[in-house]
Amino acid sequence: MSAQFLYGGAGILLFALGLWSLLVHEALLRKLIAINIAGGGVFHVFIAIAYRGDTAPPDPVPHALVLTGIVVAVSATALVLALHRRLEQAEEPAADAEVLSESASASSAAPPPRTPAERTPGTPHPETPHG
Amino acid sequence: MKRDLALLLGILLALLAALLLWALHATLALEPGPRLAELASARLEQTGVSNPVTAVLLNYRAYDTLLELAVLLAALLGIWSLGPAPAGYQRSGPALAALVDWIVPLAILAGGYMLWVGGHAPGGAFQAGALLGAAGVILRLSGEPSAGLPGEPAQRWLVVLGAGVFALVGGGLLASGFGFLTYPPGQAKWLILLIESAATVAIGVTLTAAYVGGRPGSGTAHNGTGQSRTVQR
Amino acid sequence: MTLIPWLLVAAWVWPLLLAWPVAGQGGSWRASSATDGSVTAAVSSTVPITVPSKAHWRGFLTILGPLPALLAALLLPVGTRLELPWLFLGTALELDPVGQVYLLFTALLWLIASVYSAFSLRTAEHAGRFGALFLLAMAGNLWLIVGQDLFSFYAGFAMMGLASYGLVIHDATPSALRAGKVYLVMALLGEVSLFAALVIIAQQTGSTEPSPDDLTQLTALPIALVLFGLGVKAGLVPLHLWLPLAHPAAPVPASAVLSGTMIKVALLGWLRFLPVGTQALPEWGGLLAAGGLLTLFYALPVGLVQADPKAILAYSSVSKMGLLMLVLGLVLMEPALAPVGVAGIALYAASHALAKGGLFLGVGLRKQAALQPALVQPLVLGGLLFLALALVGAPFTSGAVAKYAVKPVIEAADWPWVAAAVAVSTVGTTLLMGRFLWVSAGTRTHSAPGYLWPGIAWALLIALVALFPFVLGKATSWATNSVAVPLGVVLATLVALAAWRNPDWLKPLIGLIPPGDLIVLSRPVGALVKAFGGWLWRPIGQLAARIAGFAIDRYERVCNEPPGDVERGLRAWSVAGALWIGILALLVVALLSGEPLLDNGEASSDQGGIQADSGRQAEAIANEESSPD
Amino acid sequence: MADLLILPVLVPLLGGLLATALPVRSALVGTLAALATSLSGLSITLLVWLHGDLGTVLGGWGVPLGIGLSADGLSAALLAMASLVALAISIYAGSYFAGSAQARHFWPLWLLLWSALNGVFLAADLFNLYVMLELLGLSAAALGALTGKREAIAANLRYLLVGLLGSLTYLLGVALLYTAYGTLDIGLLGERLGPTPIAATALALMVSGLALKTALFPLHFWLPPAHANAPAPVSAALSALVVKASFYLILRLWTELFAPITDIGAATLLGLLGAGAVLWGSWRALRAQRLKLLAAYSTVAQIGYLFLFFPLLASLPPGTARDDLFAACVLMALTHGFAKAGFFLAAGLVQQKAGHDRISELGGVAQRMPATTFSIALAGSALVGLPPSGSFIGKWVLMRGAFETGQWWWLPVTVLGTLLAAAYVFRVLSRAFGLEPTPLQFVTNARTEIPALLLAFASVALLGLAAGPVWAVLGFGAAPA
Repeated sequence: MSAQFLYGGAGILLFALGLWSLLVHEALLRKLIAINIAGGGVFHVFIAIAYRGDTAPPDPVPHALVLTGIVVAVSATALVLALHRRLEQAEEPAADAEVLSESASASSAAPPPRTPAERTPGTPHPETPHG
Repeated sequence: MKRDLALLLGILLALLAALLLWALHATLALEPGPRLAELASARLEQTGVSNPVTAVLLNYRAYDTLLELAVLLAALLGIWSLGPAPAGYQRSGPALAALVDWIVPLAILAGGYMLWVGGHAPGGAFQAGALLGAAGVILRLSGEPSAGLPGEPAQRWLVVLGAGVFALVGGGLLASGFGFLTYPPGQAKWLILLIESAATVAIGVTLTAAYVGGRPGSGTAHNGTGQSRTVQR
Repeated sequence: MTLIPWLLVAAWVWPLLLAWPVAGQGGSWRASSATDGSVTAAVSSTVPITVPSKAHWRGFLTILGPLPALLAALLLPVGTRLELPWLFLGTALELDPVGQVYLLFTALLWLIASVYSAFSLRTAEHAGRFGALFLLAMAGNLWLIVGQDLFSFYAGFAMMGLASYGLVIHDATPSALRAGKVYLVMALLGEVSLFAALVIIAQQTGSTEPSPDDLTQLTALPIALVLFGLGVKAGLVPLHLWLPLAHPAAPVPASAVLSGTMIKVALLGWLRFLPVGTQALPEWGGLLAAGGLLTLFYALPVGLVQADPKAILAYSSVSKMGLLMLVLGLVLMEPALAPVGVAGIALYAASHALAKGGLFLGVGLRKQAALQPALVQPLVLGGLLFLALALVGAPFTSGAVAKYAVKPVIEAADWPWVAAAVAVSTVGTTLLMGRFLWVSAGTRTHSAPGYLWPGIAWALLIALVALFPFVLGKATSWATNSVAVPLGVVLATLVALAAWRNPDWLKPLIGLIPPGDLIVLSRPVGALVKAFGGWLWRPIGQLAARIAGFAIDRYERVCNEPPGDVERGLRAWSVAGALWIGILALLVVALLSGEPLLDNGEASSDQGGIQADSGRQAEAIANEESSPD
Repeated sequence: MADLLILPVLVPLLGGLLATALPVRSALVGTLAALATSLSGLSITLLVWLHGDLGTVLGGWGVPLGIGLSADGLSAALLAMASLVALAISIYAGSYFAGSAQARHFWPLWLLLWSALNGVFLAADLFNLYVMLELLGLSAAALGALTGKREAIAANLRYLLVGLLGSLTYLLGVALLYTAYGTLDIGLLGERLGPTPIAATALALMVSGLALKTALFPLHFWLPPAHANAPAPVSAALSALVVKASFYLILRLWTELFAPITDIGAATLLGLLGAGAVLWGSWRALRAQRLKLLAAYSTVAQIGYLFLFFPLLASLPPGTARDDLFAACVLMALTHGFAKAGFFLAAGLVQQKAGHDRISELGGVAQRMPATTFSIALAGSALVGLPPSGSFIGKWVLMRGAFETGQWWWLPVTVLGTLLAAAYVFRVLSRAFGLEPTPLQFVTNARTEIPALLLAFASVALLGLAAGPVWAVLGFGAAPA
């Protein structure tokens, strides 16, 4: 019981910490990591409740739910990263996100994607080239 | 100011965490009610697999797993819709190349093992697919622009393979009177293996393609100027 | 035979159906789709698009619009009823006695106005749009008369009111657009308060088709809302502001129905939704009567100084509505008068609708009918003179009969001076009509082709007005107003003679008060009040500014954003997050502290959904048992 | 028969997979799949109407182990709305994206979104709902960013993160419930659930997470930019359908599963937020410079109306009056679905033909597109709540309920919201009247104009004139007198 509560409680603390970081920090990658931490916290809780004492085998259902949840989290993370990279590629800063671009019939004004080498230094990115 | 807000948020979240901890504590202190665990292990014999987690994933709650494959696909489609993939990386040096030549087949082999072992021990399609995806990532990092993926048409078929086989098996069972994803007695093992194999390939390809990060096809390996961009009418 | 009651449906559905083909007439809407219709089709600018010969016939469909309603009014016996349980949440159509009178004069006036509009507007731009909106307003007007329930009344009322907005601004002149704006704002205010009133009536009486006895349960709020909501439509001073602006701004046939039939529905609504004849409402009745008197006398002098004949007619409508409100108010004070009063109001409304509609159409004819043969314009003026006499209620006219019908109510009033006041108002109305004829006689005509049939229809209307006293009135009623009207005529003649002798005599008065009186006068008054208030309330204003400044400053400090855009502040993650967690916390607190609404036992009988779930449960368990073993 | 419940999820899923695999034929595959999906959804509605509630458990394992699907009146009503609206959007999109490279990205994602939408309406399992919500959120965000413009991407990135946060919070609530009650099935849970602190905490977590996804004021911050910057068919789907999915879930959880623990205080909190949404959303819509932004803020306001029903539902005992309120709430949600989809589709046409959607410069455009202008007028009158639209009846019952329960303070909110709505709709419409010289060009495009027109017409005439069937599908005997 107490070990179970410690593990699940740690999950709840992770959830709260992730939430705090998500809401307070501006940088998108920090937000993304934060939301993954919060998600990890929720998965912790699921793992904790699968425990049914030292003798009985654990409940497989929460385990399966966590597996499903992880895949969902991975998918969402991938999409957020792709959107983020696309946003970085767009040159001009938006004065206001509410302002629609002038013409729907004109072709997209997105500039060609920058090569990785042009990326501003210091921005963490999963595809930072090596070698 | 910003710091005040952060502090306020911190206090609010601390209160929330305290509340949740109390709720969790109170819940755990309760007499554990009837759980699914007993039922799941009681029926394990009939599921066609002996690993309870795999039984939940591919038999009891197979519908969730099917949709999860759809989620993965939706993410990839979203990535593809954002434009062509960026250029790859420069070729790796000879030492790394040699290492890659070892690691990638090993990862694929390990993936195959993971898939097979999932039937009775921890493992399964997702773990296997993740290993395949890792092999693709390593290939891409070592300078292979396509990350070992085939051309666009084949790639498109491969990424829908998992959910496709899954849904077709489900629909076929529905059409033959068993009900959606209700495996007929005795057939479950093979059907699950079929679905898992297809899912493994699809997950591996999807993860790799998501890592490549853009639409496949002609535009993969150059600087991105002459590609067809998304054009709205 | 069973088909006959369906005339009540056809009365308002038929104009709705016609709106579709009529909308397609005119060059502007259809000229292009002749090509493949894929993307665009340009009509060369050299082709005059105002003469779309092919689509002509559609314009004449408007004339067919009011026919079923007219048939229903003439053929159906009073009390014919048709239930439509599937419409809205249950609707009933019925022809009650007052409704029959209303349906008759409404359909007649719409018919004649349709003839006028079909012939006069067919080559104008946007004739299709005008025709469709005209039919929509017609459908709404007829629907609210035959519909007996709150839904039908409100639906018809809103459809009529909003379609009329399009009619008012049809000419798209700056003054029409301004009139339209005033009209729209006031009409929407009226409609929303009427809606609230009807909802409360439904709630308090427990019925969407309340009988007069049900209505005795009403509290003050719905009565006040009904009086306000319909008061806007009726032109109750000071809610009349839109009326003298909108009626002259609209094209002639639209003015005719606006002034003739549409403002009368307010009285119908009051008769239906106030406890007329079942409960004495001395305060509300007194209020309405006083408002009616104010309206009656306020509009006369303001109307006298107008320069536009249509504005004069609009003020005359306001004044006449004041008289009807006075009568209704007296009936509300003394329920015993209800049978006489209600019939009198219906008769008076009919008489005024036909006469006023005829006058508006006559103004149009005066402006546009042919100059040749030479007899035409004098005939038009003669017709106007006759209609004006009918409007003031000269002996042997429809107005006299109508006046006679409401007389018992006025004479029985607790206030003995009311009768005298009404007589004075009759003199005033006579003067107003004299002024109208004077202005009409001086109108410059711009002859246009195509006014033969409108003229014939107008002549028919005059014939109907002329027959009115002899068909509907007793011989004793013919001589009503035999003192007041001649007195007014004499006075008017004296004024006219004086003005003729010395044309500059009255000049300073004309145009002294612009149409829309209060709304125009309110501007300098508003500026004055503002200046005075600014001086008086400066210290308070400073305090308020300081508080606001402090709040903005705090806000700015919290959100680190410019103060202008709250929305942008909300969009910051930390602000939104704090709000979200705050809401979450409040929810938890509320749920934990609150008394659960239902204990478990009751909850399962809650709503059916849970039962459904347990039904599903049973099925699921059965499923489980049959699962492969 | 209940086995067929899977079809509205399965058919678009298969269609989406096929459209992914065959990018060149995606429009054809997509249109055919849309037709089939629509048919399957409508047939489920028909079955529920004729035979009552349907339920099945997938996998043949029975309820606690397997995942249940169920369709009661509420599901059926929303399923029917989604089927019709999404079909119209599909037909419109076929023409809107024709010849564009976006088509091959649109169709698979759109079909996956539709599959998730139907899945939410039919699911009877709390965790399955989480997966469905994620599929819905991911595909919606990807579709919203389809234009590739910076504003669209920024807005949808935020939308995606907000959606993730919302569903994560929801999932934590599910975890608490599973800990306490050991099942994920809504039906079983309903039998076991009692007024315990754990259930209250779980409800608060789930509802606040879903409220974030529903854009309930003041959590609507992500909606206007995301909905206003998406391609027109996507805007229509997001505003008309996607937001309704999470609202549907709140309604179901609040009034069914958690009925034993909800109380008037918490319901009043939701009502107050709804009132804020009505006033603030309408006000912002009135101030909006662009047509699509106006429509997006109007969605915020219309969502607010739906939450005004909660305190009224909470203070009425089970009975006809409460049924009427519930049905009126659903009717308003359905009407908004049709009207807003029609409005966005028409606005998209205006934007496409005019090259912009600045309201102040729309005069000539509106004249040149009579059918589209008419669609905007019809949809607008449904948004205002003019008779005979469905929201007219909705507001009628809402206001009557406010009086019946003595909570008269919702009345001025409704009245003020209606006036503001009339103001913003007429602000657009007054541009259509004769200010400009008669234009020389007329734009007609039946394939895109007719879906918008039909949707707008349905919101006004179909749902308002014949509201009775909504009551019948929901299983309430008769419409209110």
